[in-house]
Amino acid sequence: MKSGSNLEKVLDAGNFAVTAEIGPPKSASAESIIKHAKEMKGFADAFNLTDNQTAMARMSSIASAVVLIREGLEPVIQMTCRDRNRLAMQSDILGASALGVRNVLCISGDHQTFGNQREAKNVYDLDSIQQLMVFKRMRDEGKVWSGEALEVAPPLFLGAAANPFADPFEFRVTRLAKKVKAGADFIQTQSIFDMERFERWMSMVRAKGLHERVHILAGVMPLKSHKVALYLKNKVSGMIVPDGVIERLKDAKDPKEEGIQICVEQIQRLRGIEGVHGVHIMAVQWEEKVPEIVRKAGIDNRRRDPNLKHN
Amino acid sequence: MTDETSIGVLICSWAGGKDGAFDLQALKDHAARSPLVTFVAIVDRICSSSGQSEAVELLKRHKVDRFVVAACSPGSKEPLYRRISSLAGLHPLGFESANLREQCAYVHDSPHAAEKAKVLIDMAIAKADLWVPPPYEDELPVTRRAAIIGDGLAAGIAAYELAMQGIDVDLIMRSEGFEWPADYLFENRVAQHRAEQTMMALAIHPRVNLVQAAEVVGFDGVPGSFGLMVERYGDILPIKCGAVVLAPHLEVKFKVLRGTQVGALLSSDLQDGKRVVILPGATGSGVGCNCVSARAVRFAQTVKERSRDSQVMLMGREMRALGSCESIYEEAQRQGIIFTRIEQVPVLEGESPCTLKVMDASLGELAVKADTVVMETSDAPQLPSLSRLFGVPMDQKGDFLTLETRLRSTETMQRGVFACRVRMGNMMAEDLMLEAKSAASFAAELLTKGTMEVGGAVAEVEPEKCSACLACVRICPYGAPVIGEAGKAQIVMQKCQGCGICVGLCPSKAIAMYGSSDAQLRAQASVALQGVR
Amino acid sequence: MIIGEQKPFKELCALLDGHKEILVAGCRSCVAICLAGGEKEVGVVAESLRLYSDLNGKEWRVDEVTVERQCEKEFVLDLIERTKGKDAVLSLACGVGAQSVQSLYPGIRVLPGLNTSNMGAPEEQGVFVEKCGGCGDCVLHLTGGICPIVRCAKSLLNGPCGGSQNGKCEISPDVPCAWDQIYHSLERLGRLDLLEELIPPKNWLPSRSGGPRKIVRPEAVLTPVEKELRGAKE
Amino acid sequence: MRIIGYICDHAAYSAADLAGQSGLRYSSDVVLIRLPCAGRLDIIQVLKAFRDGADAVFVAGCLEKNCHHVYGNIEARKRMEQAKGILDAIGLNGKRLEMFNLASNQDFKFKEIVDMMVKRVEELGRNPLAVRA
Repeated sequence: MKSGSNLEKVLDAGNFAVTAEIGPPKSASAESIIKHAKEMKGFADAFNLTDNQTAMARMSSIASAVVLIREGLEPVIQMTCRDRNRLAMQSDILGASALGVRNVLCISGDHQTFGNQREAKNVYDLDSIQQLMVFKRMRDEGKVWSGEALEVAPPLFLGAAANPFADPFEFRVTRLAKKVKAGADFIQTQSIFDMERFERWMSMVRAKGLHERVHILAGVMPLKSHKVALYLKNKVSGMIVPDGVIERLKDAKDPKEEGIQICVEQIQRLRGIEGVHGVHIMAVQWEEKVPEIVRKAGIDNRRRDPNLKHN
Repeated sequence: MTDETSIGVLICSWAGGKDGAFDLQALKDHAARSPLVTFVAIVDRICSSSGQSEAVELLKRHKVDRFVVAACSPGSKEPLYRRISSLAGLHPLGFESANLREQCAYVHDSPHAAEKAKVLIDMAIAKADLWVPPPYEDELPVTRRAAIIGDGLAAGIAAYELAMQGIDVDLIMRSEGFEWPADYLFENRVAQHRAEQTMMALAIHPRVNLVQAAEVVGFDGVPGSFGLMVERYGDILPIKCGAVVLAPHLEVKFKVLRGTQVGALLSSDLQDGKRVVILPGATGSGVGCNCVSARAVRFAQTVKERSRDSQVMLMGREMRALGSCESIYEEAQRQGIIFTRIEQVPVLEGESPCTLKVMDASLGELAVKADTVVMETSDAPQLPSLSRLFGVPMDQKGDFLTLETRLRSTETMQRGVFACRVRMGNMMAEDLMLEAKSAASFAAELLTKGTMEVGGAVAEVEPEKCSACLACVRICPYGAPVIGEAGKAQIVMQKCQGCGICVGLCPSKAIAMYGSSDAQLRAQASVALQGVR
Repeated sequence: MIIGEQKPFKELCALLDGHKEILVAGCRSCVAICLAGGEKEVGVVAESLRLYSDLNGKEWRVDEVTVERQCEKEFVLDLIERTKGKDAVLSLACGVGAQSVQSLYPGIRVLPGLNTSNMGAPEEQGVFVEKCGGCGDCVLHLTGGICPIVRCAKSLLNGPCGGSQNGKCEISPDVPCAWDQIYHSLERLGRLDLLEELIPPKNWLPSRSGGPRKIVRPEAVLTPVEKELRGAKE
Repeated sequence: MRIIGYICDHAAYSAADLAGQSGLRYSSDVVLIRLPCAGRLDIIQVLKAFRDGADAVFVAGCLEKNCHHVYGNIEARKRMEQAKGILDAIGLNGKRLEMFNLASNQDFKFKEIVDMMVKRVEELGRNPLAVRA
């Protein structure tokens, strides 16, 4: 056991894990986090707290994580390479660890020009792979990157992102392998809509045996309308939304209902793919729907059967 | 006044037009008041022979080193003024003009015209004052030899034309032997006969040197004395010449897209493949929808003649049959060949038999069934490499881009390099021959004189100011600027055509221009605006 | 070479407000080539300023000059005569040039007429693209000859982020993804294996993290004895 | 009023000549300066003309894709567009500067251009520098 986190336990036990995303508020009040925590408690094994998502200043992911811990939920803090240099990253990890945070997702972060403060200077002292290397050394060797010893090493369960929908496609599995080599224990993927491409990617992952070295949680996102789908397709780089999905939402009587239904079907299909050890639900500004999705997808049973490997 | 300049002003008696829009005497007095001017004279019709003599006489007598001609538009008169200048012992370009007729007398009412005339004459004086003698050589020797590059009719005709004008020609061909390429289509049988005779005569013409199985691999030198490197059986052969004519061969083929092979179409009765559609080719390799050529009509006729019960259809956006081609077209219609005017590139569906989805100009969308689909294709394989080597750009059709705008259709941006365009007109042999003759006559114009004019209104780099930024090299349409051995730009005078684009562009203001220097343009504007502020 | 661009004309006017005797100083080096501060641009700016001054009663007296390289003391010292009586020099050189003018003429305000942007190359006539970040620790041998430090918007060293799509960067469809280019370059070179290696955190010390960088070539520096024998005045 | 017309030595000059030969009348306030090609002109010349008090400046070259010097007219147009921007920034209306393309037989169009520039100065008023004198 590397960190002893709930997520790690669930995954190591071979259960199908569920993580869900919570966007910290643009607010000095933790009210909305507490509200989401109460709604979603028991419907996921751990909850991601985004780090200045889409490059907009929000409540810090570590502070939000602490709020969540107080509510009895397990957090996964996300940490971008955009906003911190290696010193800040390491000190924040030590602090977060002291406050009880065990799961960290290492990511590059959206470029600052997407946000509401385009003029900001980015950092990118490290990239997300180097970030993993640094955290792994802290945990396994009890040292900061330069080699100086830590009194107490942080017990961490290290996560990384993977985007099977970005280019060059052939390189995407190589990049996953690098992340695994750098120290990733689990992977949360970009939202999957193009199931066919994801399956192609998974087969390449399996061919390299990576599915046995890292827990892959497949990302899903419920869509509220075909307009959202079109936006993701056309405006968000590294997203592929098939026309079939857009059509379904467009033709639906109740597009929101349809969006949930599509998401549920996706989860069910993903569950059948070898090497997928769980799902990561990104219900952006729609967190209240997570329990419904989990229930409908039939993965709400938090009691685990130890004989099933990632069912 | 610039040191040691002395300006004479010659006012033509007709400068104000026949009716005299202004008082020439007053104008003369005005000009004479300029401290820059040595003398002013009114010359009776300066372009007449007596006027010319008088002008020469005056210039000599007053020992001026430059002069201003205030007369009608200099447009066509400049050669005359050059002569006057030379005869007076001055630099042939040592004059400036004031266009008092077209830009003043003819366009303004008289009191205004008189005032304007003064301004124009002052402007010319100011410009003349700043005139700097340009490098100028009007008798630069030219290598009296032409190189013609290409196989086939155009190259042959160009070579023959030049040889007949007494010019030695190197005809540089890719092919091994010298054979009459059979695939030319003539409108006119007499022309065909003559062309055949020409090509035969060419092979034994004493002035024509055939360089066969050869590839041009290098090109350098300056207009009037080029050097070619020709590779032949692994050896490099240098060839010197004063002019180059590019005349690559255009290969025209009929390519089968569906069904029976071309050979079978033309040789025997069609068994299957009775419904034949002939399409025009597009630029590049795909199917096009442009002009149906006379050649395609001929091809259709041959198919029809071989197999009377076949259905032959020609498709294209335009049915263009120029000159006597009109008769071919009519003949083909009589034979029952169908012409379909299409608006868009047809879509082929299925194999033989296939369906062509076409947009008929009058009937709208049509589905035409065909057993055989043939496309006319043309390719000039040598053209792109010649384009690169000689710096003659290609147009969108893949043809040479020439200076057509100057009514000199086979002149190129490279002075001394002439090009026969291969995709002209109806692609009939006569069109090609016209191109070849045109190129040959331009080359002959340069070579028979034996000398060429160089310099004058050219651009020149001041090396100490040059940043070697390459802006001039990249912008010049004529390839005149190069980075010289000293690492600074220099302008090859023989190539410079005096447009001044580089002068206006140079970020270091390192390029000066004779005849239109910054100072001269500035002075003209200043005079024109005198007293306005 | 160094790429820069002129500040907007209105900004130049605002910079010069309150000054009277102005020298617009250009440079024949990089900024001439990137069409920002060569003699022609100096002429355009100077003439524009004169026109602006005349129209707005500013009474500026605008002189113009262009030197070989504004970053070199010897060339800047040639301006001694031209700077006499001036109260502002509008430098159309890069930031290096403007600073060297200021250091040699401490009594005159040197105003930057350009925004110095980057180290790059002309891609075609009139198009200049950043190519090198001057990070002081070159990795081009690992990246197929394409610099990820400046050509990747996130300076990533271990491959493209999830925003790379169709060869374009997530920040704009006009920006090529450097890592996509690197991938294809290494593919052509048959060295995709290089992408499998983990590149550890970069040493930024030779970059800006070490304060102003200084490179000393001992064999080129004059020794104290040489200086004494040359009678060099420093 | 004073308007400077920089005209290329090819189509534009011929069109101006033809206008003369056709007896088309235009304002004597317009003064033409001959250029080897419109592409010869640079912005500095234009700015200096305005500083000397020109009320308007126009440039005329050959028709696009029909330039005697291949693309000198296009180069000129780009530069004049830049110059218009500078004039606007200076506070002298960029409309005082125009670039035209002419064919050598367009004598009437030449007159139209000249008349249009005269009318434009009438609308915009004179160059403030000229009025002050």
